[in-house]
Amino acid sequence: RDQLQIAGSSTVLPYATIVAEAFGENFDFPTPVVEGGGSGAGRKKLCEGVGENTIDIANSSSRISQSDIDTCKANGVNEIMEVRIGYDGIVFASDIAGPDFALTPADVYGALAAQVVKDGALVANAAAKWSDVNGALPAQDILAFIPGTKHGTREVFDIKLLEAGCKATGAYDLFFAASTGADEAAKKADAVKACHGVRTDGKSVDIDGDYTETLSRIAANKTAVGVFGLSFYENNMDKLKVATIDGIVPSVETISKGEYPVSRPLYFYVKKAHIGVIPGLQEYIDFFVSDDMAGPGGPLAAYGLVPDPELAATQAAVAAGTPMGPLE
Amino acid sequence: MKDQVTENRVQTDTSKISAKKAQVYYGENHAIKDVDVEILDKTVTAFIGPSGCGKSTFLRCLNRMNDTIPSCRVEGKILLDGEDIYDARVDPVQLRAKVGMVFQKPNPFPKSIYDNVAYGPKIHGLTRNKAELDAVVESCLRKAALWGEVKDRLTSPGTGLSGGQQQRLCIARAIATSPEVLLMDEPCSALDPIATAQVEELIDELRSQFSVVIVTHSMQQAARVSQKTAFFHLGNLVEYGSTDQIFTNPKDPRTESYISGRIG
Amino acid sequence: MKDQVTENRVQTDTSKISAKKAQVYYGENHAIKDVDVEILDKTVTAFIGPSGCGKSTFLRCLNRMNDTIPSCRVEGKILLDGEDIYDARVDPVQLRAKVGMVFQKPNPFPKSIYDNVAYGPKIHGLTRNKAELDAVVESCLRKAALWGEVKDRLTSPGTGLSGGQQQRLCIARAIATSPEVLLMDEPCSALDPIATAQVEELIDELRSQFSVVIVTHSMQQAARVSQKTAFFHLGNLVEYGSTDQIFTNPKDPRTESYISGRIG
Amino acid sequence: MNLGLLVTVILVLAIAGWIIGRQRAVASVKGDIRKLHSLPGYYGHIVFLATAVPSLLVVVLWILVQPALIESRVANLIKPSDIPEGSSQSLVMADVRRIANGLDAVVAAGLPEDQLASMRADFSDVRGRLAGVGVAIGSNVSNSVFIAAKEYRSAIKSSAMMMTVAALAIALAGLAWSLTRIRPEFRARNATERFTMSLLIASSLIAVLTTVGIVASLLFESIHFFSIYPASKFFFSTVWNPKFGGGSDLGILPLIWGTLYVSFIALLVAVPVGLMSAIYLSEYASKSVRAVVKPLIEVLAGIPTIVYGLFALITVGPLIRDWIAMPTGLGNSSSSVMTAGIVMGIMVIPFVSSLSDDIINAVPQSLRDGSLGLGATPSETVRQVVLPAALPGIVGAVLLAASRAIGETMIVVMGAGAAARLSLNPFEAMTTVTVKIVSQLTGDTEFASPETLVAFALGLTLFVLTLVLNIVALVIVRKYREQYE
Amino acid sequence: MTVEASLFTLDAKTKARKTAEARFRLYGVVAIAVALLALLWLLISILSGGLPAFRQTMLTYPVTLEEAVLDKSGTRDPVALSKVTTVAYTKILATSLAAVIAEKGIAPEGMTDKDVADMISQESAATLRSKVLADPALIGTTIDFTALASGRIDGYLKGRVSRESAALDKNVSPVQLELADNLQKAGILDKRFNWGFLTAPDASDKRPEAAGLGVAIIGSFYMMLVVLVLSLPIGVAASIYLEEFAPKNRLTDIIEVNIANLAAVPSIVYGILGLAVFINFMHLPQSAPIVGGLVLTLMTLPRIIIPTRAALKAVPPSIRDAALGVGASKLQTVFHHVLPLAMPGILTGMIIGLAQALGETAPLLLIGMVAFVRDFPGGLPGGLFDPAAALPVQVYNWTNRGDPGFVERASGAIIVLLVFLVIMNAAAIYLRRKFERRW
Ligand SMILES: Nc1ncnc2c1ncn2[C@@H]1O[C@H](COP(=O)(O)OP(=O)(O)OP(=O)(O)O)[C@@H](O)[C@H]1O
Ligand SMILES: Nc1ncnc2c1ncn2[C@@H]1O[C@H](COP(=O)(O)OP(=O)(O)OP(=O)(O)O)[C@@H](O)[C@H]1O
Ligand SMILES: [Mg+2]
Ligand SMILES: [Mg+2]
Repeated sequence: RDQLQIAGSSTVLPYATIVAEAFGENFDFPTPVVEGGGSGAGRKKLCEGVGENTIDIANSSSRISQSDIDTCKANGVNEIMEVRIGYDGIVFASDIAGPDFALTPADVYGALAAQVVKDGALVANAAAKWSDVNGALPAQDILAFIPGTKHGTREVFDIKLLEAGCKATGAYDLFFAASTGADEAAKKADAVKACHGVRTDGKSVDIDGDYTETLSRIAANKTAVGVFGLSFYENNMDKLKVATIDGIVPSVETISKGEYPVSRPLYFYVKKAHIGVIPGLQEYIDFFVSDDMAGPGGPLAAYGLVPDPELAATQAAVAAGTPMGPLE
Repeated sequence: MKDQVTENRVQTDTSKISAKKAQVYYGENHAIKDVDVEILDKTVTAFIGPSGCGKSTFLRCLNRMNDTIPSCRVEGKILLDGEDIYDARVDPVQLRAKVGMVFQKPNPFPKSIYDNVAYGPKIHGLTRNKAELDAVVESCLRKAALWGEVKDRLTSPGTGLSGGQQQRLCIARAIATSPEVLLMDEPCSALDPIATAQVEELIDELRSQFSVVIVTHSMQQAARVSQKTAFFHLGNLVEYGSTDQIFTNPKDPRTESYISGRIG
Repeated sequence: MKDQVTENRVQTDTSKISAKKAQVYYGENHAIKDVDVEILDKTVTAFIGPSGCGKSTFLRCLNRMNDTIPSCRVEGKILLDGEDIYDARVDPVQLRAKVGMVFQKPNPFPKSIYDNVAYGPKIHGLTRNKAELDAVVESCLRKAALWGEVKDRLTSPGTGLSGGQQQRLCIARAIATSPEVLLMDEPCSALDPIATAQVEELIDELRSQFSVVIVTHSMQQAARVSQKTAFFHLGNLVEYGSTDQIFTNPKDPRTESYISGRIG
Repeated sequence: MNLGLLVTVILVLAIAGWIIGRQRAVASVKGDIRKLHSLPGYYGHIVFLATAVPSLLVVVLWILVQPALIESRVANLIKPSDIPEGSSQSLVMADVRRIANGLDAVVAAGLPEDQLASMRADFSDVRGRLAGVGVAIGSNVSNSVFIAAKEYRSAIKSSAMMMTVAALAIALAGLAWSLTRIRPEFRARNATERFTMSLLIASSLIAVLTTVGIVASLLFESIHFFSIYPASKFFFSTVWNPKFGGGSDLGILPLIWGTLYVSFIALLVAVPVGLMSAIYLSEYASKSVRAVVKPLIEVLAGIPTIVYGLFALITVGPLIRDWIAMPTGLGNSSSSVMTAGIVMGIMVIPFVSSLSDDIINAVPQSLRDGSLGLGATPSETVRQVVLPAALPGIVGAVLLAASRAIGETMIVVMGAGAAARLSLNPFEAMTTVTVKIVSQLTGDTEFASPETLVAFALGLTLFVLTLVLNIVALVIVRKYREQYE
Repeated sequence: MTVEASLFTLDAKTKARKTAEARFRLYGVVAIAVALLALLWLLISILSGGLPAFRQTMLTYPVTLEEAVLDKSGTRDPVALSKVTTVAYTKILATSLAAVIAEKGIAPEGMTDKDVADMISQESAATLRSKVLADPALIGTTIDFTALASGRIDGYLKGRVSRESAALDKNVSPVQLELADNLQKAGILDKRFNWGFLTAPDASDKRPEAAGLGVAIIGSFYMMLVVLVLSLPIGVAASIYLEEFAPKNRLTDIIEVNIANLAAVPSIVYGILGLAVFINFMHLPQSAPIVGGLVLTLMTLPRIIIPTRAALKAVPPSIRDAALGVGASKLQTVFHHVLPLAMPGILTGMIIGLAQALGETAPLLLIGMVAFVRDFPGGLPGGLFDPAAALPVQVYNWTNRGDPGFVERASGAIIVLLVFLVIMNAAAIYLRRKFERRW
């Protein structure tokens, strides 16, 4: 085969296609074939072995796990390069014609969690309107479209919003206290798990499809709030109104400065054994992390990728072909 | 039997069905030409004529079964009790309930023997309960001389019967709805002499109440059961008259030669 | 005609088909019981018997058409020219090419009249070219007394014919393959006397080369065309012998009563 | 000789064999084909098959086996020291193959063969040369790899040569042998038919093999799943709540319930509408109406499901919510089982309508005549005579529609939502097994986790479930089938 | 039943039955109406959403290919030329457009250089670059060049973008829209038929205006070719064997149920199977139409076998008897008589089976065909092994993309898919009509 084969996260997919397209245009190599299919499937394919009928790069919206590394090892994929390409911001947005939302993790937790604190005790969440959660919020029925449990975004949502809100409202402590776990760690795990519990009475709706589905759902339910990726929101600013979190408006700038809390790193993983065998692989990864592409002001940032402040280090590692070390 | 026929003749002068200049076309093929005929009530009328002369076609006109053949077109008037059956107001369903039919090729439904016979009474709601229906089925099968052969296998499919049995089943099915006119297209063609005799007896019995039209290739049969006979030839009704007259003293040379060539 | 028959009888003593203790079951139903029969070459054999007695069933055994009925099971031996036709090595296709069949219910292919007749010769490669095929089709249709009626519409579908025409078409189709044995299940049931006579003539003609088995309900027909007659009753072969003997001097009382009850 | 040419030559030989075989057969009986056992064409078929089939089989086998043989031979030329660290034999072989192909291009571009033979990787810039003809190599070429590539190239060439010779020889042998066998009494038809029969049997085996393949490919990972997740919880838990970091509840019951519920509603829409359309088209409509309407309805089956999904999400969902669910107080969600079911029902209408229409049309007219002749109305005829006679086909059509409904994802995702729930209320959101198979399999979760592997267990369970449903359907059809003559 | 009852007046019972009949007929009409209305609704929404995709906004203006930018050395050395990236060409396009604007004096107030540059699609730079690389003699001259306008400008001309929405959108400014108006008046900017939509490959998320279906059409064509060539003969052959020849016993019952069950297997499972068998075991390449075709074939087979068997079953046994009776072999009977009579049902199965195969994405997900592919696959038969996309995949991908420009493209792709379907089925529908008859 002549072209690179890339698979994995659908969050990274748009960035990968932008790079692949530019790569095909400006180099003598064929345009790489970029597949979606999800981070898990991508890493699975990466770890299937070395050889022409396996992929070269796996895109991932979360860090590779030890079990994947083990599978890789078992199949003879010993060296993998980890490349962090930047950050993905995650935003709340509602219909453009609706009221403004200024949320905090505590608000989100109060509106969407299964159990909330009321008068110092845990009760099933009964809030019907946003104003029930926080008087400053609009008196609008709660209806939120959050990513389904298969999405990497959901993990970020769970940790950065629910868990944070859980802690902020004191629910975490109550969960911790109520846990029957044997030791500290088990209790902690129980509490965290309880914090991630989302109400199931239809006010919070899991979306298994992509952001376009969330957008369509908001079009069908004008009062709803949805969770989007920053880049998706930036492409649909005329239809969506973004909510602030802790008073910060999400944007490439606020996220790269670390002001806006909800974001996650994006990666791709390169099968080192294929470098030097599959034509164009080294060139592609160099090109990807070059300032022209992934740097601030590059096309990826223009599309909504939050550039990595440590891009220079990544570039050096990529050029040197440094494989990733063991997971911390 | 013969004397019975003569005896009955007087009462049967009212016309039940009359055709006026009936024409039938299959596409371009002019199958029935200018047929005028009066079929009397309480009479058995026999249609005879060489194969392919249009007997079945004309028979099918009388209860509008021709409607199901797309290429078929009927012109002229056919009156039942003085009413044009091709009138737009006529519901062919009601017509066919009055004018029953036994087809030339036995076509039992792929249902049980019982259901085959019970079908008509059921759709017309002629019986009030299961027992009555059973009785109707039994009496019809008896009349059609089939009861003895099938009484132990009423639930087995009608299509698993022998050719002659199927034919009798179709006769039983047709009389089960007690139509006013019964059209029978060669009802005895696959029957042995004894069964034929039984069916002929049935026909004679039916005549006391209804009008029966029967197509047959057997002159003897026509002579035996019918009071009136119509001879068709190449789509024309050549001669129509009392059976006696047709067989003893035909007016048309074609009738003459057809009858005299009898082998049958 | 009669004398012709007597004249020919001497030459026809070799057995063509012989059945030995043939049994046929439809599921549980024992339709043919212990039938032993020798069907002679160059002879017309008639099967008679009341409707439902097993004539068609036995006929279908002779060329293994019963194979197509899933519930049907044949036991005993049936030999054609001394070879068991139910032997595993026998190719039923070849058998059926030798033993042709006309079914009780006419079943033309939904193809043109020409193709109906030409089908057999085509698949058996009996003709070398179109002209020969045309000739075969014409001669078969002529023999089946159908040519006059259909010569202008050879390309129209065979299913658009009248009942009797379809029956003759099936006869034409069967003789087109020139089988060695021809099985005819009530070939004249839907035919008028003249057509019947023509078909009978055909049967007589065929006899000079082939063996013909014919099922009929008409005693007269059996007497006219056959040299041998077999009488079936309730699945048993009651009596088998020369036609003359069966009709004039039946040995079995059942035969006697069936024949004497003749009406047909 | 390249492959295409070889196949063409064999086919030409076979066709020639057909003609000769036919002629010989005719000649053997001096033109009187009546003396032949079979039609002359069948003798031709036999020669054709004897010529083409064995030789093409050889070609296919050769192509399948050759790479493995050659590679193992060439692989011996590569010393372990030539394999860079972290790489593998197979990757080096990939390079060898690419170089070998590149060399073909170089030769085609004008390099004489002898010069190539003396070319060495350590003295000339092989990579550059190959790049010059448009073949990209990932890194510089070591000499032993280069030698292996040359060896590979010549092995391929000689093997191709041998294959050509062998295939042609077999073709010719088959041709000669079959021609000698032509005698008038040779049962050519039976022989051809035996061949055809074996093709027919082989075809039906494919369906069986597919099943084996499906079960096998699901079984392995399912076992893996059950080894890390308790089967009892999977089958009997009423909670479906996968989590990212483990600790998920993966009970299949709500999913099965959703599947059955959605499919049931879909059939509730599709069967009446489809069957009535079929009946109308075959029994009442004129030929011209039928000719237009039937293909039009079939377009419904060809519209991509994403369109239906959006239709459910944007149009039907809010409509049902605002006009039915909200007024009756049964729910206020725009995605509901009802929405998905209705839209899915529309999608599968053609499965029922077109297939049933064909089967209804095949019921002999004489049956209709029989019923109409008794004074039945057309509708009575249809319901009591035609439909029972057409039952097996109609049930087949309905099953096909149900199968389609069970296997659908997009409409369910957009119409019914993604929430697994056990509820009787059709105006609530639910989801199906298939949706979860797709979403768990393509999600961002780790592959080896129960959250992903559950997809295989779901697939296997669904397989067994539908198998049971199909057996029930078969039994019902057997019981009520009415076989016409 | 009285003899006197007139035919013209219906008795009560017949009247009731007649109303039942009318009702039944009405159900039929309603059913068809429901189906057709649903179809109409869907088609209207597809057409209204997708037809704009067939027109595209273009900018036609003279572009000066400055030697100083494109070939600093002046040697026209291909290697040096190919080092110049699209970034430089983007600049050339922008400066030339700015020059034209300045010359015509149509610059709106507050216009910046970036506004001008963003009018033009990135894709055009790539087009220009390959044009120059193919013909280096162009360097230094001024050529008339047709560039794609950027997605938002295209949206403005199609009514998707308005001044109000532009004010909210960071990707386009109201000034650009005014400029677009001016350019349109000056005859530089106009909408044309969008051949690129049918011939160009897919483009990345940033270039909705350049995305086309070329690769997908070829990929789908290849796959359908494989499906058609394999599934129809195999499906019909299997049906014939099972229905006409196989002994009727437990085993064939199992096979029958099993085939019915295969139709109910979710399509993604066929993807799992294809991945295991064709890619991991047989080592066929990823993302290749051959694998897609094989997977879809396996998926389509039961969907063809079931209707075919039903159609074969529906042929009256008397026809078989007739043929067997004249000495036809079973195979001859089947091929000469039964199969032609079953043809309508078989063709329907094919129409529906292929429709589904053509529109299926899920199984392709696992064999790498739901991918971004820019390079065209080669000609047959080698092209079967090259990476390609497929039409439903393209629809799926585009509907998942952020830029609203892709929504219109996705609908356009659906139109193409339907046209593809109709073309594919036209022959089957025609044949089916020929074979339809009653006996
Ligand atoms: N397919 C079948 N399945 C079950 N029983 C059958 C089947 N065909 C015929 N029979 C039964 O077998 C017996 C013999 O039938 P057969 O058709 O041989 O009679 P036949 O002598 O030809 O009568 P006919 O003169 O009426 O045609 C009958 O009782 C009939 O009901
Ligand atoms: N469906 C049809 N389509 C076209 N022509 C037909 C059709 N049915 C019958 N015919 C033709 O119309 C003529 C009359 O046919 P009909 O069936 O009325 O004859 P018949 O008198 O009943 O003959 P038989 O005694 O053979 O049944 C024949 O020439 C026949 O071929
Ligand atoms: Mg007739
Ligand atoms: Mg019989």
